[in-house]
This record gives sequence, C-alpha cells and structure tokens, in this order.
Amino acid sequence: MNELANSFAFNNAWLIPALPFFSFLVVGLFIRPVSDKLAGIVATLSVATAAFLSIWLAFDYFSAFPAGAEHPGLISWSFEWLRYEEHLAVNVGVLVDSLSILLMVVVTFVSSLVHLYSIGYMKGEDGYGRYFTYLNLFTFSMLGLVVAPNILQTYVFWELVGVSSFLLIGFYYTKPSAVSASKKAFIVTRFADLFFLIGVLLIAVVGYNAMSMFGAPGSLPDNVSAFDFSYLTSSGVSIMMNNLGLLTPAMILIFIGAAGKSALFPLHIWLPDAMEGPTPVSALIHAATMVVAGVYLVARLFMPFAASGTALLVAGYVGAFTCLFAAVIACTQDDIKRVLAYSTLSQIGYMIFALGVASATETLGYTASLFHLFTHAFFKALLFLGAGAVIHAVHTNNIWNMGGLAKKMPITNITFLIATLAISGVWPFAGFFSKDEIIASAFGTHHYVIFAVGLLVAGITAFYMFRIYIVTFLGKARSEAVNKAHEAPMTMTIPLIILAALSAVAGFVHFGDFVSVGAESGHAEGGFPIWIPALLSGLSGIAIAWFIYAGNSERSKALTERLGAIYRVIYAKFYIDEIYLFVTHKIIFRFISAPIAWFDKRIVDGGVDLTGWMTRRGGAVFSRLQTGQAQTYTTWMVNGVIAVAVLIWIFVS
Amino acid sequence: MSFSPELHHWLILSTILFSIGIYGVLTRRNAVGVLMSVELLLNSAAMNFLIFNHYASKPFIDGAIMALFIIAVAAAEAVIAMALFVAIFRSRKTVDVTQINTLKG
Amino acid sequence: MNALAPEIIVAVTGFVVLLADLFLAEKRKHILGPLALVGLVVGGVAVFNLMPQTVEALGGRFVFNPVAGWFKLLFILAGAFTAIFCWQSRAKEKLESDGEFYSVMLFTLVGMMFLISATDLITLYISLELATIPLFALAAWKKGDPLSGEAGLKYVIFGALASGLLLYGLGLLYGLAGSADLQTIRETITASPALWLAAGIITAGIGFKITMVPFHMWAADVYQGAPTTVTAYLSVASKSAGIAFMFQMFFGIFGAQLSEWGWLIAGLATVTMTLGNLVAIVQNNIKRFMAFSAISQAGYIILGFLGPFSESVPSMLYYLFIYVFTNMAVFGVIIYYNDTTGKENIDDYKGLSRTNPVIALVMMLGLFSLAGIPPLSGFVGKFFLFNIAAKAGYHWLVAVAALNSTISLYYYLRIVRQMYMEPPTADAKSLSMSKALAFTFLILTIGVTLFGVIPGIYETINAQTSGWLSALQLFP
Amino acid sequence: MGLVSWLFVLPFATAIAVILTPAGMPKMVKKIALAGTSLHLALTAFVTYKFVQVAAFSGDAVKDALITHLYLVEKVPWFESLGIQYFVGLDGISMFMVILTSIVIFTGVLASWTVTERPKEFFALLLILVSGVFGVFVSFDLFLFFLFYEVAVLPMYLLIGIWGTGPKEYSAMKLTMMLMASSALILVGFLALYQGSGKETFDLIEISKVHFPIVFQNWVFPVIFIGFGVIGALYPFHTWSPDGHSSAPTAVSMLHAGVLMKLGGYGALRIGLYLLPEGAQNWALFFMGLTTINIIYGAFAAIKQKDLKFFTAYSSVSHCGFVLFGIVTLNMIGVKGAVIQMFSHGIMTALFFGLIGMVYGRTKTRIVTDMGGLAKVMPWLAVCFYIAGLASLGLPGLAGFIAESHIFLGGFVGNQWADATTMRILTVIATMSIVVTAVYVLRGLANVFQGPLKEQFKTLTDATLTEKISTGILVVTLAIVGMAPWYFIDLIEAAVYPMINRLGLTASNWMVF
Repeated sequence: MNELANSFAFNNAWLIPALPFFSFLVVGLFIRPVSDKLAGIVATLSVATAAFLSIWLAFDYFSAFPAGAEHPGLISWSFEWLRYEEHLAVNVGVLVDSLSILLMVVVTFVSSLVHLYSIGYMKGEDGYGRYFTYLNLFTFSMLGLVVAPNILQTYVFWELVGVSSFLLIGFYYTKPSAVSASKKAFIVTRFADLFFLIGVLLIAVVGYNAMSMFGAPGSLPDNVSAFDFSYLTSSGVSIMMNNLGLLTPAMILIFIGAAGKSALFPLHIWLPDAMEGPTPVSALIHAATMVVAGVYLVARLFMPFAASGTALLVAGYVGAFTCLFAAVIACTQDDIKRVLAYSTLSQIGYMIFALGVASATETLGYTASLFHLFTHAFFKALLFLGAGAVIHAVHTNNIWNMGGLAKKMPITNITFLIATLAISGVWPFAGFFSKDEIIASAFGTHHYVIFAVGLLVAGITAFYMFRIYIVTFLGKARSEAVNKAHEAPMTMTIPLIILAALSAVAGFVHFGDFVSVGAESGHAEGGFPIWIPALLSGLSGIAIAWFIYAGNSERSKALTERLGAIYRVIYAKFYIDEIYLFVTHKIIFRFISAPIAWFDKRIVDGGVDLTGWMTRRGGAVFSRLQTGQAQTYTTWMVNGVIAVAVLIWIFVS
Repeated sequence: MSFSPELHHWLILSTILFSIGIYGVLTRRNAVGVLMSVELLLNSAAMNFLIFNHYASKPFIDGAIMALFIIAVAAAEAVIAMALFVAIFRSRKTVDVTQINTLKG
Repeated sequence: MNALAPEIIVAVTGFVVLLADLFLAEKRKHILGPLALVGLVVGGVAVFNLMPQTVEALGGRFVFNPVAGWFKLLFILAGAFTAIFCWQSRAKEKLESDGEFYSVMLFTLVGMMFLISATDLITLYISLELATIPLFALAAWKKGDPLSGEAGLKYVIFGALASGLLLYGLGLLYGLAGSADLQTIRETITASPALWLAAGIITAGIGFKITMVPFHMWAADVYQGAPTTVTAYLSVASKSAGIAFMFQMFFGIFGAQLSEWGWLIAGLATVTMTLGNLVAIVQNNIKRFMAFSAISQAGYIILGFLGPFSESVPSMLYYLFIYVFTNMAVFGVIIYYNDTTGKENIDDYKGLSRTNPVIALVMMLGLFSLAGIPPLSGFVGKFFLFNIAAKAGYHWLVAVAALNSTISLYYYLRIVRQMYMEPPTADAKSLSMSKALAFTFLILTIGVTLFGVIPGIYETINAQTSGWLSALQLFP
Repeated sequence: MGLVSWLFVLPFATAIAVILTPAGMPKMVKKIALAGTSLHLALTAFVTYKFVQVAAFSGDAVKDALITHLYLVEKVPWFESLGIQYFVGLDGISMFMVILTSIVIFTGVLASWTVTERPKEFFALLLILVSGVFGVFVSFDLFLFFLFYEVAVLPMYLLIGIWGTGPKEYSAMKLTMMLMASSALILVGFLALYQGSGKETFDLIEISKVHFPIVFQNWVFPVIFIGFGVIGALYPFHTWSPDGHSSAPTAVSMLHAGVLMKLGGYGALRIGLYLLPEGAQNWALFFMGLTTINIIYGAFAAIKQKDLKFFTAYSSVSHCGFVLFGIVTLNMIGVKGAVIQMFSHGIMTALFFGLIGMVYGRTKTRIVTDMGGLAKVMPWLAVCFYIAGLASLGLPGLAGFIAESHIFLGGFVGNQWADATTMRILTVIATMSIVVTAVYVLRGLANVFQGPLKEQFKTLTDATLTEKISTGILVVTLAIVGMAPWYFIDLIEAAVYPMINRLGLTASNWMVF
C-alpha cells in the first residue's frame, strides 16, 4: 500500500500508453476510411488526454513525494505477458518514478502539440488519415518504452518505436529518397538493437543464473523476474556480474543500442536523412522523443553503468565527440532541417556526456542530462515546428532561398528567435540553465577535455543557430516564394507559442529536486561560477554569426573560399555515409551474400544435381553390360557361380 | 594288373565332362553346338547321381531314377531347343548365337 | 480331401483345354479362356479347402502345408490374371492358337505347384523343369516375330545351362547326404567345400529363376522379346516359383547354415536391387523397363532370407502376394495399351491421363505401389521385408534398400510424368475396354490399394505359416 | 471413429468428394473443397476446445513428467503380430500443429480460388497431402507416422509438376527425390528403434520407456535428425526448397513452406529428442553449428535474390533453421521456442507465399526490380505484406518475436552438456540474422511496394474478398500469437516437459519404467 493508492491518475496510469494505442486501432481500422478530418481530431484528442493524465500523475506523484524527498519507483499496474521460465518472465506494466514521469510528460505533451500542429500542416496531403495513425502508433510505442518496468518490455517497445519511425520517415512512400531514408533509419537502428538484444540476453541470463546466489528461486517473491529493472539495477547483480567480468561488456552492448536510437557517432547517419519525413514528425521523433530514448535507457540503467565505470566513460567520450562533430557539420549545411538535425545530434551528445561524467556519487551529471533532455525537448521541437512553418510557407528547405521572412511571418519569427536563444544558452532561456549545469558537472568531475568540448560547442551551437536564423528571417528575400509567403494557420501557430513560452521559462524549474538518482543530487559547483564562460562562448558565437551573415553574404562566401578543402569535407559530413555505403554494398553484398548465393546454386545444389547425374550415368554404364550376346550372359553366370562359391568359402571358413 | 576305379576317379571323369560342357556352352557359336554342350552338362550331372548312388546310398535307387529322369528332361529340352532353332533359322537364316543380338542395352 | 487335388484339377484343365482346342470350331474357341479360368478358380478353391492343414501324398514325396498352399494360390492367381489378359487381348497382343498357350501355361503351373510341395530331389527337379521348359516355348510364342524367337533362344540357352548347373549342384548334395530326401539332406550335410560349391551352383540355378544379379542377364532380353502376356507371367509366376524353389533350398536344406550366410544374401540383394534400378533408369521400352524393375524387386524379396526369423516366411509370402496384384496391374495396363495402340515405349504414354484417366490412374497406383509409396500395398510389403533386414542387424542394408526404392521412384515417376504432365499426342483417343477387363482392373486396383492397409491378409498368412520354419528346427 | 481420426479423415473424404464431382464443374469443386476445409476449421476449433478441457493444464502436475501424456487417444491393434497399431492422439505440440495446418489449408484453398487448369485433380491432391500432414501430427505409432509422412510428401511431385511454373519438372523431381531419400534415413531409424527397443511394438509411447544404449543412440539420433532435417531444410540439404517453392503454385508453396517443412522439426523433436535423449546430448553442439549456418546462410542468400519466391524460400531456410536450432538447445525455453517458431513461421510464410501469388497474379512478374509503388494500387496486399515482413524480422507484437526471443534465450541459457560459451557464441551469430533479415525484407518490400508506381501497373486492383479473407485470417493469427502468446505457451509447455526431463535422466533413472 503506498501513498498513491487512491490517486486516479496513478491507478489508471496504464491509460497513458493505452489511449494512443486504442486511438491507433480505432482511427486506423474504422475512422481513416471514413473521414480524414475526424481521424486527425480523434488522434489529437487521445494524445491530449494522455498528456493531461500524465501531468495529473506527475502532480499526484510529486505531491506525494515532494521535492527533495526520496522518489521511489512504483508499479502502477502489471501482468505476466510472457513466461520463459519461472523468474524469467516479462511482466508488462507501468513503472511510475520521476524518470518515467518526466519522459511521459515530455512525450505526451510534445506529441499532442505536434498532433495539433499537423492538423494544419498536413492539410490536403493524401494519406492524411494514415499519417495520424502512424503518429498514434509512435506515441504509443514511445510511452510503452518509457513506462517499462523491465528491460524486455523496453526492448519490445524499442523495436516498435523503430518501426513507427520507419513508417513516418517513409511517409511519402512514392518518393525514392524518403523510402531509402526510412530503410536506412530502420536498418541502422536495427543494427544497434542487435547489440542491445545481445546485451539484454547476457544481463538477463546471467542475472537469472545468479538468482540462486540471492537464495533459492523459491525464496524469492514469485513475481520477481530477471528482466525487471528493480532486479537488474540492484547492486548485488552488478557486483556479481562485475566479478564475472561481464558487466562492462553487457553495458557497452546496451549502450550501443542506445547510441543507435540516439544517433550517436558513428551510428548517427540515419538522422539527417530522416528529415525526409514530414517536418512535424522530425519535431516529434527527431527532437523530443525517440532520439532521447538512448539517454533515457542509460539513465534507467544508470546504476549498473555507474558500477562499471568503463562503460559510462565510453558513453561520456562518445557523447562528447558526437557533440563536437555534429556541431561542426551543422555549421556548413544549407538545408534548414538538416542543420536542426545536426544540432539535435550535438545536443544529445551533451546529454550523453553529462551522464558519462556522472558517477554513483557525483550524480549532478545525471540530473543535468535529464534537465537538458527536458528543456531541449521544448526548444528543439519549437525549432522544428518553426522550420516546418517556414517550409510550409516557402516550399523549400534551402536557407539560401529564404531570407527576410521576419516581416512575412512574425509569430514564427519571434518563437524561432526564442528557441534559438534558448539553444544558444542565453539567459534567461531554458537552454542556459541546463547546459550550464552540464558543463558544470563535467568540470566538477574533472573531465576537463569533455568540459572544454562542452564549452566550445556551446559557442559553435550559438553560431550555427544564429547563422540559420539570420539567413532565414533577416536580410532581404532571396526568392520569389518568400514574397508569396504568409503566416501559418492557427493550428500551427498555437503550438509554436506554447512551446516558445515553455522554452523561455522551463529553465527556472528547480529540476534537481525532482529528478535525481542515488542519495543526494550533489551540486558540484567548480571554484568559480561556470555560467560565465558558458554564456560568453555562446555570445561570441552569436557575434561571429552576426558578423559573417548579417547584411551582405560576401563574407560567408569569402570564408568558404578561404577554408576550401576543409569546408568541402565538413560539408560532405566527413564522407561517413560513403564509407557505410562502401561497407554494405561493396563488402557485405558483394563479398558475402553474392558468394553465398553462388555457392548455394553451384556447389550445394550442384552436389545434388551431380548425384542425380551420376545415378543416371551409372545406369547408362551398366546397361552396356547387356550386350545382347547370349554367351556373354552365360559367362556372367558361370563367373557368378564361381564368385558365390569362393565368397562362401572365404567368409564361412 | 587290374585297375578298379574309385569314387574320385568317377568324379574326376564327370567333372571333366562338366567342364567340357561349360566350355562348349561359352564358346560354341552354333546354337546346336551349344545345345550339345548343355547335353554334356546334363549327362555329367546324371553320371554324378549314378556314382553317388553307387557309392553313397547303396540299397536305394533314387540316384538311378534321377538319372533316368534327367535323360528324359534332357530330351524334352532338346526338343524345345531344336524347335526354336528351326523357327529362328526360318526368320534369320542363321543359328549363330553371336549373330542373334537385336535385343540389348 | 486329397492333397493333390489342386494339381490334378489344374492339370486336367490343361488337357481339357488342349483337347477342346483340337476339336472345337474356330469361332467357338473364345470359350477356351473362360474354360482355363474356371479350372484355375476351381483349383484355387481346392487349395482353400486344404488350408491350413498339412497333408501328405505319394508316400511322403509330396506334402501340402500352408506355405505350399499360399504359394499355390499365388501361382494360380498369376495364372488366372495371365489367362484373362490373353483371353481379352484382341489385336496386337493376340496370340495365335491361344488354346495351346493356355494348356502350356497350365502345365507350367502344375510344375510350380508341385515344386513347392516336393520333399525330395527328384520331385523337386522334375517339377522345376516342368515349370521351366515350357516357358522357353511361351517366350518364343509369336512365330512370325524374330524378337520373340530371339527371346526364346536366349532363354533356352541360358535356362539349359542353369538347369545343367543346378543339377550338378543337386548331385553334389545327393552325394554329400547319400539321400534324395530333403529332410535327410538338411540333417546330414555339414559345412564343407563341396557344400559351398553346391550352394554356389544352386544359388546360380535359383538366381536364374528369380533374376538375381549376376544371373539375371537373360531377363531383360526375354521380357522384351516375349509376348507381353508371357512377360507378365514370367515376371510374376515364374519369379514366385523361383522363390518357392529358394524356400525349398535355403530353408529346406541350407536352413542350418543360413544364419551364417546373411552377408551373402545381403550382398546379392544389394547388387540385385541396385543394378536393376540403375539400369531401369535408362530404358525406353516399357517391357524392358519392367524387366529391370522386376530384377530390383527380386533384390527386395530375398531380404527375407536374412534371418531366419519367424517373420521371414509370412513377410515374403505377403510381399509376393501383393507383388502379384501390383505387377499384374501394371502389366495389365501395358498389355491393354499395347494391344489397342501397338505402342510399347515409355513416351508413348504421353498424356494418357487426359485421354484415359482411369487407366492412367490404375497404372500410377501400380507403379507407386511398386515403388513402395504408402498407403499402397507395396509399401507395407516392403516395410515388412526391410524390417527383417533390420532385425538381422543389417541397418546399412535397410538404408541401401530404401534409397533404392527412391531411385526406383525416380524412374516410375518418369512414366507418371508422361501420363500426367505431358500433353497427349494428336492421334491419342479415348480407348474402350471390355467389361471383363474392367472388372479385372477393378480387382487389381483393390489389391493394390487395400491389401496393404487391411491387416487380415498378413495376419492370416502369419498365423498359418510362421510355424513352418520352427518346424524345421531352424531356431528354438 | 473418434474425434482425432476425423482430423485427417475429413480432408481425405473431401478429396474423394472432389474426385467424384462430375467433370466440367470447376466452381463446384472449389465450393466442395472450401466447405470441407472450413468444416475442418470448425472441427479443429472443437477438438482444441475438447483438448483444453481434458488436458486441464495444471502446471506443477506435469513438471516432472517423463512420458508424453496423450489426450483423446484412439488405439486399435492393426498388424498385431508385428506390434503395429492404429494409435492416434494429441498432446500440446500436435494440437498446436493441427491448428496451424487447419488454418493454412483453409487459407490455401481460398488463395487458390483462381486455379483453372484441372481443378479437380489439384484440390484432390492438395487435400490428400494435407490429410497426410494431419495424420503425421496425430499419430503416435511409428509405422503409422511413417505411412502418413510419405503420403504427405509425394503428392507434391504432381502438384508442382503439373500446376507449377518455371522449371517445374526439375524442381518437382529434385524435391521428391531429396525428400524420399531422407525418408529412407527415417525408415532406417524407425526400424532400428523398433528392433532396438526389443518391445516388438511400434508404439511410440511404449518405445519411449526403453533406455537405448549410448552407442545405439549415437548413431540413430543423427540418422533421424538428418532424415527429418532434410524436410526441415537443414543445411546443406535445403536446396530442394528454393527451387521447389519457386516452381510451386501458390497454395502448394503455402502448404509446403507453411506446414510440410514443419514435419521436419516435429519429427526431430518427437522422435529424435524424445526417444534418444543421450544421442541428442552428444550431437547437440554439432547440429547447433549446422543450424547456425542455416540461419545466417539463408538470410544472406536471400539478400541476393531477385525473385520474390526465391527470396521467401531462402528466408524460410533461415527461419526453419531457428526451429532446429531451438530443438538442439536442449532446454525448456529453446524447445518451446522451436515449437512456437514452427507455428509462427508456418503462418508467416503461408502469408508470404499467398501474397506473392496474389501479386504475381496481377503483375505477372515476380522479379522485385520490375515492380514498384504497388502500395498505391493494392494497399491491402501491401499492408499484409509489410506485416508478414515485419513478423519475419521478429518485430515484437507479432508471432515471430515470441518464437525468436525464446530461441535466443534458450541458446543463452544453455544446457549442462554443451559448452555454454560456444553455445552463446553460436547464438550471437544466429541473432545477427535479425539484422540481415531486416535488410532483405525492407529492400525487397521497398522495391515492390514503394517508390514511384510504374505505368503498366496503374490499372491493377486490390485484393478480392476471398483474398482479403485468407490473408486477413493469417495476419490476425500472427498478431494474436504475438500479443497474447500465453494461451499457446500453456498449450505446448505441458507437452515439452517430458522431452526436457528425459534429458536429465541417467541410465539408472530409466528403471522407473
């Protein structure tokens, strides 16, 4: 019996993922064929309800366990879905703790706004109904993922998320680029999931075998399963696995899975291409929800990760590298959505390395990372939606065909500016606080390299964000489309405004009091206030951007000339895609599957055919014995007699 | 000096006869020749029966009876065979067994 | 009832048919066939009446027991079917002076029926020759046809040699035992080079009869050259007679040694079925094809001599019983088709399923049964024979045999393919069939499809004959 | 005659009825076939209900069972002197397989609604084949089992040879030859078991009470396993399957890949694992290696295929590899997984082949690169195709995942006879197939359904009602098993226990019988 026993929201928490699911079924099977409009509305309402419920839940939860207090994980509802063996079962359910609540709120909230926005954005597209079906499916999967009380449920929804994002990216299925993008996204993440799966198998099976150490299976409570997070994150399991030397490998495998979904280097290649999907989708999946699943996973398994310092460190450095790497590329892209995509990469890099620098004792990074996840969800969604509005208006993604949109679409302009300031970490916008905390945590735990990267990237981020802002909204129109552009409809602007408001104020939440891990959320402030250099680097970034791109664009041209080769390499995203292409097509297809196919046809199958041929041949050969000569026959007979007699003689005597 | 042949002498004789018969069957090209060699085989066998009857089972006469029957059978066989040869000769104008080889393969 | 009754009936029928053939007017001769049939049926009934008792006659030189009874039934069945086919054939297959044909056939039948009942060398040998020599004439029955003549010639040369050899072997046995009585021989003979030589020679004599490799060479040519009716008769009756003779020899005389000679049987079986199957693959003339198929069948049958076990005799008898129906079904179709169209090559069966679905179905069932496809009778028969091989510990032989039936399926399917997959030729037309023949095919089909799944037949055979071997004191 | 007998008598009777329908009324033939199969569906439902009633799964009661407990048994002596009896019954596994077969044949008949050439023979043979399959699944007498097994295998020759496409006669012959040769091995194994047991009976349950000497088990197990492995597409004896499937007409591919290939896994489990536990222990690792090759090899070979049917055939090779793999993990989880995989793959691949047939019927081509954008004109088929594809790449929520997760876990949990590390490495290699599968499934489907719609396909139509029903049923089945697996798992768990428990036994324990 717990404090939430009589909270409606808690007792019916299962509705939060279930609502989008039901609406997915209803819309997909019954409404879609009838009316597109209704489909959109139903879908939106269902998610909005879920959002309402999850906020209610958050309210109840945090009033039951107020700020600073211990935040226990409670299972609101669960049932045994799949039983491999006793204590090796999947108890599908809803886990309610601060982490899952945070994600639930973010997901449902952003999702409902995106739904709303899409009603306007997708108007007139064919497959309107299909679009909302997919959107519901995705929301359901994402929610199922974040409420999972056991790792196998996580995996299950992890996969479903992958599929629904595949469907959404490939929404324009007649467009080859979209098709290949969706394939790429699915296969790359699937490849990562493979490692995730192996990791799950490893940790679950070892944990299962270890149960005897914690007393005979009988002595354990019946519903305990080796998949449960409650079991896996218990220190006993971690220690035991560590002794077997399996903890670090398992954790790294799982981290690879996370890296796949969160598009960390080198598995990031799918995310920029994923921009082929409708823009709201990018806002939902590739800004606020799916790409942070990796962060969520690492946070969820933070204890085992922390127990194996190495795994966490690997995560930290991968994050840091991605952070820098993506930021650099972002500076050169011309497609507004791609720039945002790369900025997403680098922001997720922040979150991951924040987790990476944290440890069982120094948990500031953990809080900071999730804080950034929280704020980032708002301003990055806002950026994407804003970009969507712009694209909607001018029908192009290339920033050099825009310009001077500030006057044409004021609301979009303001909101986009707010978001840009937020991501650039300018006080008092949300980004400032979270990013500052991350950098502080890196400094506080003496990871100076990472700290430096963080600081530097803060500047770069500000630079490229203002680059696109300036080029898009300021200056004079660079194309006819701009002149015809006009402000987006209400359904699209309302979400923008709401998100803008949040990006402005979200930073003031005293986040650490709500979401933290371990005993205390240690504020490991460095000797001097970290926010000063952070802010400075941000502002300097802005200044440089202004200097280069404001007014005439000669400067930027000159700059690109100057950089030359380096610029081209960066512009080509360091040729990572090409490398992948080479490996898959030239190596795997040509040197593995083609030979196997050949081997199968020629050797294995050939062997079978050869047997048949030899049999027939044998027949032909033996048939020659039938010469038609009576005396040949009789000779055979006489020899036969002798043979038989001799054989009997030999064998019997 | 009086030489009285023993069992093995007789057996050797019949064996020689038998061998000649086999040889004939395998080598004679004329069907009639083959047939004659077969007769040799049968006779050597009949002879065996007589010999064994004489040396092995004295009071009984099964062997002798067998011999008689063998002669009869041999005759029957010869009749059929000759009839066939005649028929063949009509159609093919030869009884050379090596020439008669349309059925093969 | 007299133990000799069946033989007497059949023999008398033979004479009656012969005389009737002499005195009847040409246009009345069509009753000869039915006449022969009636005789055979009565003979069969007589056999049934004698079962399952054991009766002696001719002062113990002739004994009727269930094993002999079943063999006689087999012979009579085979003869009956042959008679029907001969009687029903009109154009191409029509044998001139078929009256004589019936009587000759009936006499060979008498020979076979004596063969299995004989208890001493003399009766054995005489009946064997009676069952063999007339066949030479039958093979060459088509006077005008040089092929038929050639078949006869080869058959007679080979047969004469075989009987010469066999006789020599029997002579040796007689000498070793000093008696012509089979039982005495069995009890007196002991392992000795002479015995082994005798065994080798006798095996050859048997091999000739049941077309066992390497004594099979005559079969293909004779089967192809002889009139199809005769081929059918040879492939079923004559082969069964060979097995009967093998019973007499291997169980009746060498029974004591048999358990040591397992590997010999195994070897002979292996080469027989393998060679038969391989060569059958490349044949085009369906009669020749069936010859090799029959050779391979002989290979399966002699698996029953691994042992001896109480199942051996019933299994072999059961297989032969089914084999009569299966093979006769196939040959019936071949005769009928050749008779009405004059075609006897495999690819002449193109599209038969379109023009004559029923005939094609009968043919297919027959072939599948030969290949041992369940639930057809052939499968059950084979299964029981393989079981004996397994019981004797020759698991590799089971594998060989089973793989062989796979190969055989391959070439049986060649015909099925012609009938079912190829389009019919332009001149192909639906053929008519007389009621009698249709009825015969019905019976044959029932035999092919049901005798396997109805346990009664095997169980009866088993109940009546499994005691036979133990009566020979071959095993406790 | 009891319920269980009806399971295979009904299709056979339907076949007879089909044969007896007067010539020249094809519609009639189809109606009869459909009536028969839908009746069978009902029958199966009833039998399942009965079965669940009598079986009354009490988890702990069966946990220690060593002998398969059968329900709805019918046992009549047949060839008494040889210990052959007509012995049919049901345990969880066979029940599960019967359900699968019943569904597949029903949808198969629907899917072959368009057969115009000699429909009588076609449906007759189809039904005879399927009655053989049912027979195998319910018979517990080795003789009967073998009899039905070959009845199930042979009609394939005519079905492919007459109604097939492409090099049909070659494929048909190859398929028949390989399967018959494999049944030769099975025969050897069966007779060896019969003689080795010394019980003078073919009764599987009786024989299962015998402890065969290790030497005996060591040679009989591989014989049996490979014998059944051939029809289960065990590498390297799988090559009959791609040619066979690609040449076969739709319904036949459905039945063949969907059901017939399961006979392999079923036999290997029922005869191999159950009767020869020690043989299984000694050979497990070897066959695990072989099946791992199966899984990976099939998947990689599939990438290179251009023809949809080859493509599916190779993926079948890969997925059937999972079945055998699961069996040789020799633990509860893995074997359960194998059984579920049999079912899920059966449904999935039947769906695949059914859809391929429908698409081919419209586009008249099976070469993926010749198609494109078909989702626009045939959305239903596209959706079903994607669901099938996702199931085959093991997407959670569809049957495939349940099976594969079991099998992977089984491989990881391991058993006390094989080296755990080796098993885990092999399992990891096997898991890689989920990525490769994703690659070829998505590539293939993208080529067919996505991208710009080709001009010549603009006029094509979506699925007809019959097609919708047949595909719909399969899709729903996939989803049900994927989302609510517990019913089915309860069904089979009880039946798997004996097989697993026997593995642990030492020679002395065998005295319990």
